[in-house]
Amino acid sequence: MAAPIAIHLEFGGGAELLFNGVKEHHVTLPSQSEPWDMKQLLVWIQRNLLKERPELFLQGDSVRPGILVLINDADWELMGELEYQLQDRDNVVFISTLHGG
Amino acid sequence: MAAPIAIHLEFGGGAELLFNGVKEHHVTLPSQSEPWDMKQLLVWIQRNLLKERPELFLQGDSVRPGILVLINDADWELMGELEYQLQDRDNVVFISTLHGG
Amino acid sequence: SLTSKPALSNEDIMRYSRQLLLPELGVQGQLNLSKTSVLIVGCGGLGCPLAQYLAAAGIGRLGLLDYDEVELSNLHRQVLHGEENQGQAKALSAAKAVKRYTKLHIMWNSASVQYVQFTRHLDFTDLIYDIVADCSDNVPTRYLVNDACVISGKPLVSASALRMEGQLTVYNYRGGPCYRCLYPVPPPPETVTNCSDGGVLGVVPGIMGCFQALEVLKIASGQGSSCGQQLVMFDAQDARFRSIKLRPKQPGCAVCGENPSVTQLVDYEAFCGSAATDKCRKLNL
Amino acid sequence: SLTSKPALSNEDIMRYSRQLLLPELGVQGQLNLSKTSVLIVGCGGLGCPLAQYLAAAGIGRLGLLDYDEVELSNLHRQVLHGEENQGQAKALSAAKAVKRYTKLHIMWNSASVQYVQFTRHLDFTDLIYDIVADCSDNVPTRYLVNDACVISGKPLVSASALRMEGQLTVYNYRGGPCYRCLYPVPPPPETVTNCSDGGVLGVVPGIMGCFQALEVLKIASGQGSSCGQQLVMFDAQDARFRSIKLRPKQPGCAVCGENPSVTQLVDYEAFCGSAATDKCRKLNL
Ligand SMILES: [Zn+2]
Ligand SMILES: [Zn+2]
Repeated sequence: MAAPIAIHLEFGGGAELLFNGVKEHHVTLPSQSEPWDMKQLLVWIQRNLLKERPELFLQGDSVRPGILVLINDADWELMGELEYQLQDRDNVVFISTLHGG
Repeated sequence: MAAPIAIHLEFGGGAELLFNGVKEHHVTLPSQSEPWDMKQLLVWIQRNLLKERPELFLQGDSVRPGILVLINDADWELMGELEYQLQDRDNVVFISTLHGG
Repeated sequence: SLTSKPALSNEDIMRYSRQLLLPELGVQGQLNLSKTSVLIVGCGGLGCPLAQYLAAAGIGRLGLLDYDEVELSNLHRQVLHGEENQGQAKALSAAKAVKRYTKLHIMWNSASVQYVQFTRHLDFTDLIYDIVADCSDNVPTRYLVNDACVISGKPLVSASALRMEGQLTVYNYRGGPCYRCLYPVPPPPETVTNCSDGGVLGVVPGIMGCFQALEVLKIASGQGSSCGQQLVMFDAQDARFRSIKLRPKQPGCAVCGENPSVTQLVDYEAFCGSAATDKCRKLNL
Repeated sequence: SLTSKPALSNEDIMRYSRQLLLPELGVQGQLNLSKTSVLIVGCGGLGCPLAQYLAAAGIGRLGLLDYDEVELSNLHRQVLHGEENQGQAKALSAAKAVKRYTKLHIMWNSASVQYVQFTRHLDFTDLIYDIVADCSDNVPTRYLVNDACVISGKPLVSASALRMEGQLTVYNYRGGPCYRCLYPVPPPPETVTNCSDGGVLGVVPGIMGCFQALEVLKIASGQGSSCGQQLVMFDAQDARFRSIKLRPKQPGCAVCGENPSVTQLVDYEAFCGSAATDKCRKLNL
């Protein structure tokens, strides 16, 4: 069994509007048999935080195009994307790309 | 005996010009009988880094008026100023106030 | 504070539509802006973009204060002034340029942009303004503006820039420290570098002046600033911003402390041992 | 690239004296600026301050490109346009306003500010420019500008702003990623919010446009930008900047990768399923 882990979630660039406008969320992921990875985190977010219109946040088993994911201040592409195994106290940011000028 | 400690020094706002224009210095303070405090750090900086015109940096046993000291991203006034005891890996910033507009 | 506009006109609604859409601003925030007056001390590299964005956003009244005239060496950063304004008072040149953004306001407030002659003794009548922005370029003026703000109870949105660095703090705001709490003793004149000596990349005060405009607009609209008791430092070379928690208001501060020794404006050139200009650094005493 | 000015005139030395003093710029940096041409795509909230500060700093040639006309709702943030310019092409209005800052340059290069009519198909003849700044307001234009920069080998200084947030990255710079490396698939049109829908506080693009000017000037002068493979995010509400390390150039990228499928400009409105304007969000196919 992996112990519960506390992580810090942030939403920005408008993605926070899907979460009642709340930019920062301190959450605890419950104990489970395997370590938590990003793929499971997305499912957890959909079930526990994302109240409506999941298609504006998710597409298939990943985030929709136009949302950048940052793990501990680095692009998740550098960290293994969906396979990244979350650690206690990780900081995960979902930022919607802006296009206005 | 206190063990040697590694600290990160930064100079900005023009204070770096007294240190050959180098903004960041990784230094190791040697082992000594008592723990290192800010007062001793200023003496160490004067002896080891500050090559000329110490009056542009120091006044009496403190920094000259117009230089702000930050310890781990907080004003040193919140940390005990000259009496603050340095810890391994502390970050100490000396920033000269700007007046131009 | 200015008389309240009862409501936004249709033209106001069109003009400000993009910011009226913001939940952080909205109609009430826009009305708050139209009721607020701001004094800009210094119409140089910081004051120009600040005045531009405050006027464009619909601030009710701007006071523009400067002691200096427009010179060719100002134009690389002081974007309200042009070649044709050389030799003119900067405050006047800036006021003429900024009027372009405030035509609608002038319809209900003919004095919406004021040109204030600098007298080296900031008058208390200047402090009919609700918010003061320090965009000055020398130490005596920074102490003068601070003391005037503390004595008259106004928030002070202060920025500075030199070479490729900038600094910003909101002083005397919501119980936070004032400039003297941080700097009780003026720096020795020989340690002060100004833009004439040290140079400045023009867009650095551009960024800092826009940042000042942001904090003024947040205060004026009712959102509030997040830069009280904070120092924001900008390093343009590394494109890096950093925020630092500052000390609280100091009980022993000479002007905002428990037993202030400064209760009216003093001679700041004598106090600092330097002149209230960025041209000639040392005062001959 | 433009013909080199052999040396700075006495008037140039006076005008740029405050930045000539900077060791990071100096005479060689200033000469480099005067040899550099910059294309600004979009003369709105970002493009206005960018054009202003590049012109004032002495950039050799500016190309100003926009498809749109000046409207009343632009004026709260698009500080080169005034009420009197309503209905005018934005690129033309901006070019007239910016000429004020470049009188000296016009003496040696009569084409120092160019008004480029937007055709929705950025022409390769436009890419005589050395550096491109994306100040546009819609997704198809952002892909178009990116691909044009990759194909012609130009660095792209890109910024965006919405509500109270801004983002900045330098793409296709020193081996770093391009826009498509980060965003291989365009966002679903219904997820894209623009300034007409979402609003924007005018000084936020002001800050971001000035920041773009800084990075353009660092590249043009020879210092180099620190924002390649970096995303700078700005939250105006918290007055907080943050820098994020981005992925490297992607070998599989459709335009900058090892086997690019995009080797010339394509139909970006069809690719994105939306129109190259911030007005009407969805393209009727
Ligand atoms: Zn005080
Ligand atoms: Zn690419």
